[in-house]
Amino acid sequence: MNDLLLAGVILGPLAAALLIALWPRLAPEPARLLTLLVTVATFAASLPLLLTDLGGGMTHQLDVPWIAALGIRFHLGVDGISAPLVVLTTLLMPLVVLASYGHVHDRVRQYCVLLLAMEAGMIGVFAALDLVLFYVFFEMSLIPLYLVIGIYGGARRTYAALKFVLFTVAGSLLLLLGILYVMHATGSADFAALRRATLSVREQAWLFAAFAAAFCVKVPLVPFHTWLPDAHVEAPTGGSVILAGVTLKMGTYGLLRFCLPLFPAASVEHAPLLLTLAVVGILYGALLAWAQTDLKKIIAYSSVSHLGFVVLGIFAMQSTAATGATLQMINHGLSTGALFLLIGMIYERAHTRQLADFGGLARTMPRFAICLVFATLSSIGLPGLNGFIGEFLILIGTWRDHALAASLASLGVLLGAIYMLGLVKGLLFGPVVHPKTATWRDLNLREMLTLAPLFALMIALGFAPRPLLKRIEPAVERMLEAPRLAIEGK
Amino acid sequence: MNLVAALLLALPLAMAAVLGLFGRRLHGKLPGVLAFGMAASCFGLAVAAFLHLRGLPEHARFVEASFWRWMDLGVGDSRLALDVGVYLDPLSVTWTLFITGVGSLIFLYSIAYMEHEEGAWRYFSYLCLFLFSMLILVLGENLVLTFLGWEGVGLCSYLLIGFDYGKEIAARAGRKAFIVNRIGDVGFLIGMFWTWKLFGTLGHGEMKPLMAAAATVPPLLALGYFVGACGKSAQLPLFVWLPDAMAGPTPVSALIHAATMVTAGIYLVLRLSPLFVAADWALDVVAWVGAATALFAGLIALRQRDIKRVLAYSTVSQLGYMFLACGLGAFGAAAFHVITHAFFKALLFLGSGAVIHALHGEQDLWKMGGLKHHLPKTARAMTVGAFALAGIFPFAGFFSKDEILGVAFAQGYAGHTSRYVLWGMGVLTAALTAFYTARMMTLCFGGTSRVDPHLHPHEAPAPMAIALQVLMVLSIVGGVGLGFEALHWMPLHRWIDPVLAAAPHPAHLPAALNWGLMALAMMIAVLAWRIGAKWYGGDFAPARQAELTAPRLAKVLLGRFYVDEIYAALIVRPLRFLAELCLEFDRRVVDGLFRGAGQLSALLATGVRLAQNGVVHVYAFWMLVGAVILLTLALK
Amino acid sequence: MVPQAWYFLLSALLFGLGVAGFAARRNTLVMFMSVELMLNAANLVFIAGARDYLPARGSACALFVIAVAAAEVAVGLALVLAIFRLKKSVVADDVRELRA
Amino acid sequence: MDVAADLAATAPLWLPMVGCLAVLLAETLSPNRTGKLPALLAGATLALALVRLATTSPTSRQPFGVLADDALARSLTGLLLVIGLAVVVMAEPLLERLALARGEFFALMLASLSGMVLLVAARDLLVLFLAIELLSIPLYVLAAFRRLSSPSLESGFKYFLLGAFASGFLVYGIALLFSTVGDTRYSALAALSRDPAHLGTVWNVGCAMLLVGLGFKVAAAPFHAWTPDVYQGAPTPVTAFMAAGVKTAAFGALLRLAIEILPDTASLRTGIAVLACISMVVGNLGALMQTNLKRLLAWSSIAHAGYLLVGILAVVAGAEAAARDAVVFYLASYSLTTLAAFAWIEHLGRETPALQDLRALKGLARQRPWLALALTLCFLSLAGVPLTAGFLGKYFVLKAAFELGTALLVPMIVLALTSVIALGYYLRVLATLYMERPANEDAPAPLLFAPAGLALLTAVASGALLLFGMWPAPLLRWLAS
Amino acid sequence: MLSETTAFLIFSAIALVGAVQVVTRRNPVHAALWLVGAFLGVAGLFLTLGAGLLGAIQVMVYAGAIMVLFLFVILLLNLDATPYEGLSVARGASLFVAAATVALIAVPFAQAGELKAAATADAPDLPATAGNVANVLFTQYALPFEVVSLLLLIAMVGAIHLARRTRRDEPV
Repeated sequence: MNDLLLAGVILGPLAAALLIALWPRLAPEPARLLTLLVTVATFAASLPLLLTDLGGGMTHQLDVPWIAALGIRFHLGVDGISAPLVVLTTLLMPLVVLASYGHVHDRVRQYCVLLLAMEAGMIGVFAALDLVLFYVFFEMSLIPLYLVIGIYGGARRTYAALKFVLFTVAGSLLLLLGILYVMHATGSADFAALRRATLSVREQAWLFAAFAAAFCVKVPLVPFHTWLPDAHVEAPTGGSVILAGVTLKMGTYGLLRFCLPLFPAASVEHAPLLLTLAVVGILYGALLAWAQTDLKKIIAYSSVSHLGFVVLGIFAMQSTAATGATLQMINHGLSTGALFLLIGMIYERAHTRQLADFGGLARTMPRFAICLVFATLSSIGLPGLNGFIGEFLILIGTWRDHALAASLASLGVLLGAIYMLGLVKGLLFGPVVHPKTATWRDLNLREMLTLAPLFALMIALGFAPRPLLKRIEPAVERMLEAPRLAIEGK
Repeated sequence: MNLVAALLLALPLAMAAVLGLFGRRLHGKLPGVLAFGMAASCFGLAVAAFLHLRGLPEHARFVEASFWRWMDLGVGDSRLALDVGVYLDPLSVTWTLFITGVGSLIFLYSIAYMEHEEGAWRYFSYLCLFLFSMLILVLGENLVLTFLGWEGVGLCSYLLIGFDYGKEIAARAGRKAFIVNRIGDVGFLIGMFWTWKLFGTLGHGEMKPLMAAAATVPPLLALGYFVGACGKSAQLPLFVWLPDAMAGPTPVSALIHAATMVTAGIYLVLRLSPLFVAADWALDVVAWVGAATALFAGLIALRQRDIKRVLAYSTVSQLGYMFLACGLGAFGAAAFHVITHAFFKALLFLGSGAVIHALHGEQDLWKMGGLKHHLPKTARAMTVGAFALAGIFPFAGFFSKDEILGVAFAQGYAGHTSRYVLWGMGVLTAALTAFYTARMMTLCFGGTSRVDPHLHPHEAPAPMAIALQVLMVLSIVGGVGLGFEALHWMPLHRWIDPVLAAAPHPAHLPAALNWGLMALAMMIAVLAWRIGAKWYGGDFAPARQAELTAPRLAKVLLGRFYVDEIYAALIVRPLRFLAELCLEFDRRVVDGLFRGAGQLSALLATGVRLAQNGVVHVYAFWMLVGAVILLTLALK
Repeated sequence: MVPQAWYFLLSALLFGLGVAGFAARRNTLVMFMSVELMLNAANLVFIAGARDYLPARGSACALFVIAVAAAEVAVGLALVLAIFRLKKSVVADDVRELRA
Repeated sequence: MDVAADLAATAPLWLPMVGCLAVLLAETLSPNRTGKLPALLAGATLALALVRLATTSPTSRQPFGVLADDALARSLTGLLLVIGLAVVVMAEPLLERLALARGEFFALMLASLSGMVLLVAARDLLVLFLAIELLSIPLYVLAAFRRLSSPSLESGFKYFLLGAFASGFLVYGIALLFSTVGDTRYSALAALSRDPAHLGTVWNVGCAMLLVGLGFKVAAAPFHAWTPDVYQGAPTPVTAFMAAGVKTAAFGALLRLAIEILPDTASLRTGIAVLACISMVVGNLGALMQTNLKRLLAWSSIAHAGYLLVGILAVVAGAEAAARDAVVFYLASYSLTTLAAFAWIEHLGRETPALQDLRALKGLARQRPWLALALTLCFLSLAGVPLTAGFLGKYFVLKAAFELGTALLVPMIVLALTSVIALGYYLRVLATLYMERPANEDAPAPLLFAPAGLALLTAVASGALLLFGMWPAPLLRWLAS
Repeated sequence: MLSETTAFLIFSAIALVGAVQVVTRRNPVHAALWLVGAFLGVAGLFLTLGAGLLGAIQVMVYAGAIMVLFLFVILLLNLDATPYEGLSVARGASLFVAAATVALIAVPFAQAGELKAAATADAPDLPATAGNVANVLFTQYALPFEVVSLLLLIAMVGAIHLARRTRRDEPV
């Protein structure tokens, strides 16, 4: 039974992008408003996706041939893992558009087109059930983001954008080779068919390497992370939000969705390596974040650290941990998204991002202060907010079989508090530093509205994550079936 | 009962939200009054809960109320099912009672204390949030909820310490508190992970029989929790944040950093007491750390000039006593001391707050003196608190402290010789306590006035005074009312002991010896007090001279054993250095590698460009090279 | 009969001389001549190679090569003339405006 | 030999020849006053040939005993005719503008085109050689067509000099192969090559020299060095003709050789693999720091030759059917892309290096968004970004190469890694267009050369890149027929 | 009549000496004349191999027409002996590589001896007389023959375009 909802959610923004691009003499502001409406509508339309199959199966499937001669099918579908990520994407988009009112004043239409195209690509990545289609979306989301960073970014934007793309593509071309080999070896690129296929251990090892290379760069896992700080620092607010909120998740999503079920033996074999890298990433990222002075860099490196948790949870091969990891993908999108929005807001006022330039904002911008503290707390995993649930589930699940890794990772929780509170203290407390501090007005209604949905979700997921977990878990469980068999086989 | 429990949690949270969102529009005392009303109602609810529990038979004296399912993952032995709910039993209700009780008084006190502060609404909002967190810590149905409260109180502590935005020191102290606590939290977390692996549950109610049945548990598991407790309850080596936390408003110090939050560590140990008992040598560690902390902090308190810092170190020291009790297996005695300490330490802090209030923020003991003439009521109240702290009969502290020392001696008497050392440390600490308390009281209220002559100290306003009076009464009757071991009058123990683990080494002293020890302790306390009072009572100049030209040990005390400096040198700076090192490494090596790849291709590209020099012969040369390659291959 | 290999070796030498001339000489005209040598070497192979099969076919092929050589020379010399008009040189390496 | 039937089957071959003669005739009758007539004649014959091609279907007959009339030949012929039409559209306005001899130009172009068409159908080594010469000799002249402009002349000169050198190798190789069986027909050679036991070193050497000659034509490294200079100097429509047409024709010939006679020997496999890898590496590295657009495309053309050689390698190694389709599709997508790109460059109007410099295009997207978009599509397609025809080409080739398992893994990995380098410079072009500010902010948008036909060509070609990238079915069907 | 071997030795010596001189003479006129010698040597070899027609064509077209064209151009351009070109590293390398190429081509011949393949000695022995060559040309190579005509024509057109005198008003 073909369900057109997903196709609609992907093609809707694309159609809107075309419309905005082709509409002659469309003024910038109406274009932006249109984009906002379209993204909100897309969000609304994507909500039913959340009602996933409680057995962990794929729903809302659409399976039609696309390029028959090349064996490419247009096969979409979501389960408990991908549906929340799709909705996260559709949720962040309107917020990014809202935020753009503050910092995108030039070439607005083009920005809107790029955002919408990107949205389609990102949703496609999470919804694709055909490997080639996945690859197509994976790359398709890349170029608009490249342009967003490169056109609307900071001083070194060209360099940063290029670095971002080259890193990603270096990985993803290996992925393409891997996909093609899989197609050669199994005769199919369809996810469902591939899960039934068996590849030899040797094949799995190579394919795992190829797939994991692409995803680990995207995550990014240490040592492939150095593109991230540059990209974040130079990206405009919207770009940073999307980058951190959605793009990075493509990596962890890929690991969970493809590496584990398709190459279970190799995944099990290489799990120690990935766990090690994850732990190193958690600690190393945190230490680096601590040593930074640029607000965005702090958050960027914190992403390295946080995504390390996600990878840890995935490769613990334990359902609680992997469920937590999936939830943590959402959480990271919410909290880091909020943090980047906030930093963008302060940057719009101060035109600096150096921590040393700030101080005492709590008195002059109380609303901003509250929001920042809130987002920070979510980010450092304060219980009662979303971040904690994810981290806790990851760690408690990982502990079962990998106590040392989990213990070391727990130190990341501590380091997280150190650098994030350093950021909060530097911005909000202490004496006023910047001479113009008094002229910066507090957050306005639009900005509060931009942040509000994120904060609402942070609380909701902190206190009542179960409706979501209930849907994630069975899907994750399915991804873990094969590796579990591989472990038993060993 | 579910409703009561729900209200207990919902009221403070709702009030926090209301004040946080709309508090800005409420003026004057209104936020404070609202908050106090809420706190008082909570106390009422707590009493109701207490009465309900008391009506139940002893073996079924608990209530589990679940509000909603928080998470439910996995199956079989890896199932992780957690509810958002409360677990009421004598232990949690006891804590609830004194938290809400003492809390209400401090809320009341704050109404006046914060009246003229800017942003009082924010203060009360945080305070309500704190109350909520503390209650969830105590009442939470499972360890994860306890942890939620645990972090929540840490957060509120952080926010309240840094309440004064502009004060750099306050901001730094808040951050320090949070981070040091987080070190402990890591221990707590690891404890939870391990517990779940071992027992498959984290619910208090479900764990109880499992813990009781467990023959042994890994000592490190228990120590994980103990590290958490050390962080929250400021034990060696994680106590450093508490003295700095005094940068916050004084009522906050009273509530959070004396009466309630810092006892969360004790609560955790008590809650998990069967685990500790089963964990082999873990309890010994607890005892020794407790005793050492008590002595250590007592020593530091001798030479502090800031009145709140004296009290802070005294708190650390008293918490050490409580852990000593836990370590000895005298869990009930620990709980007893927690309660009495809550009364008298809150009293002392609030009193000192009144003094500081009267002196417009002056906290330096050297700039006080002779205040009993200006603040007679405060002086009276504080004297009661000081006696209780010093362990002078019949004030509250005497009973609880004596019980702890008695247990230590009894265990030594029963053959565990090392316990005599613990007892000795305890007694020595008691002497030190009496001495520095006397010093503090004398420097503050006795002798001649060294107060800035422009200041005209006056008695605190009514709400503050009422709170002081009530606490004064509690500090007198709170001890004897709850238990006097020598007379076998132990209502608190009867109430709370059934939910705690039995001591691993039960020991009893002959009555005569018990009375003798009691008298000895009393004598030591009184003697130390006398010396202290005499030393600092007369002319201030020689005492001051003595403190300034201190011998080496005293200098070390003044420098607080240089713990902060040691931390800085051993941990903070190396870590910071490591971070910088990582940064350089990341920039040069990791990124350098990738940049190097880029530069390499640029270099190669330059090579290709150089080869493309426009000369036909060079082009032909390359063609020939290609031909040679192909031909060589063809000949193979 | 002279072994076929002798002819082939000779043609290889001629070809090699052509290659060497092309590679070493700068005068464009001499370079052309070297190419002609290479073509001649090929023709020798055509004729010698066809000896045992269908000699007429080899000749036909060689004929085509000669025709093509003529066409090439026509265009090539025209190019040399044009270049000479512009640069006043027939040294191939002097023509290096386009590079890198 | 049924000459009439053969002529009927080879209409797409001789129609351009006839067109060539007609143009020359017209020029002779009315020198320098023919106006648009040559272009119209050229267009008409090409269109006619295309129609003829579309209305007939492949047969198994072998016209004149030396040609093929199969699907491969016909699909490539069609592609070449389209390329020819595009070049006519591109060239006419330029010639008019520069007042160059249009008659000669189109005559030469049609002759060269007929050489290309002949090349893809050739089933005889001698015909192969003649076809290569027929396509090359007019092309030398075309490259130097602006005989008074020094770059153009230099371009033709270098192309000729090195081309003659390469054809020496080619002929020698052909002669060697001829000497093994005494015949030049593929059928005769194939009989031998199917039996590797009889393949002596002479055969191997012959194949190697053939590869040298064809490697030069397809611009594979290390026979590539002429490419950047010649591409840059030649008039842009000619460059487009070279990049699209010669590459298609020469690869068509190579493809047929690989299918019919090249044996699957280790030396040949290694040889092609080495050429492929060197081409990919050198081509992409050469482009990395290039700022002249035409040179950039030249280097990229070298790299693409490397990619295509991977496809040829797959054919040689046995994945014949899939790899053949892959190479043909790749050629189609690459030709389309380069046509679009050179048509775009033609918009820059003047054939001066300064205007072709990337730096002159800073911030063009701001002033000319549509034009910038067209170039963006070209470069994305060249880079092989999904949803463009370029991606599908690369995908197709890799997929075919994987038919042989991991046998060709090394060239494939080189392909992947060099594609990363490639993306580096392709995106630099985008960065220049979109991310940098114009040198003079207030200056009005550059007045670009945009005759209707050229603009239409640019738009259609770059639009087709996107269309075929998403919906390649029609193209695939057409190429397969 | 010379024996075939003697003829081979004589003609090949002429061809080789001519070729060496072409490559080494500094004066292009000399080189061209030596090239005529080399062509004549090769023509002799053609004769030796029984391809008389081709030998004749070689003399007429190559040694005759093509060389005249060369000389014509050389004289037109009034070229003198080019200055000594020196032996640069690059040229040395080129020569080395060229030598390697020769060696690589020559080795198999030296090894192989007779090159006859097993297959397709199908056709009857057709000596390369004019009639037989014409027969091949108009049957198997009919199409190439026609193509060559076009090739020559278009080469002429191209050569004329490139070499014709510049009109004053001709655009660049």
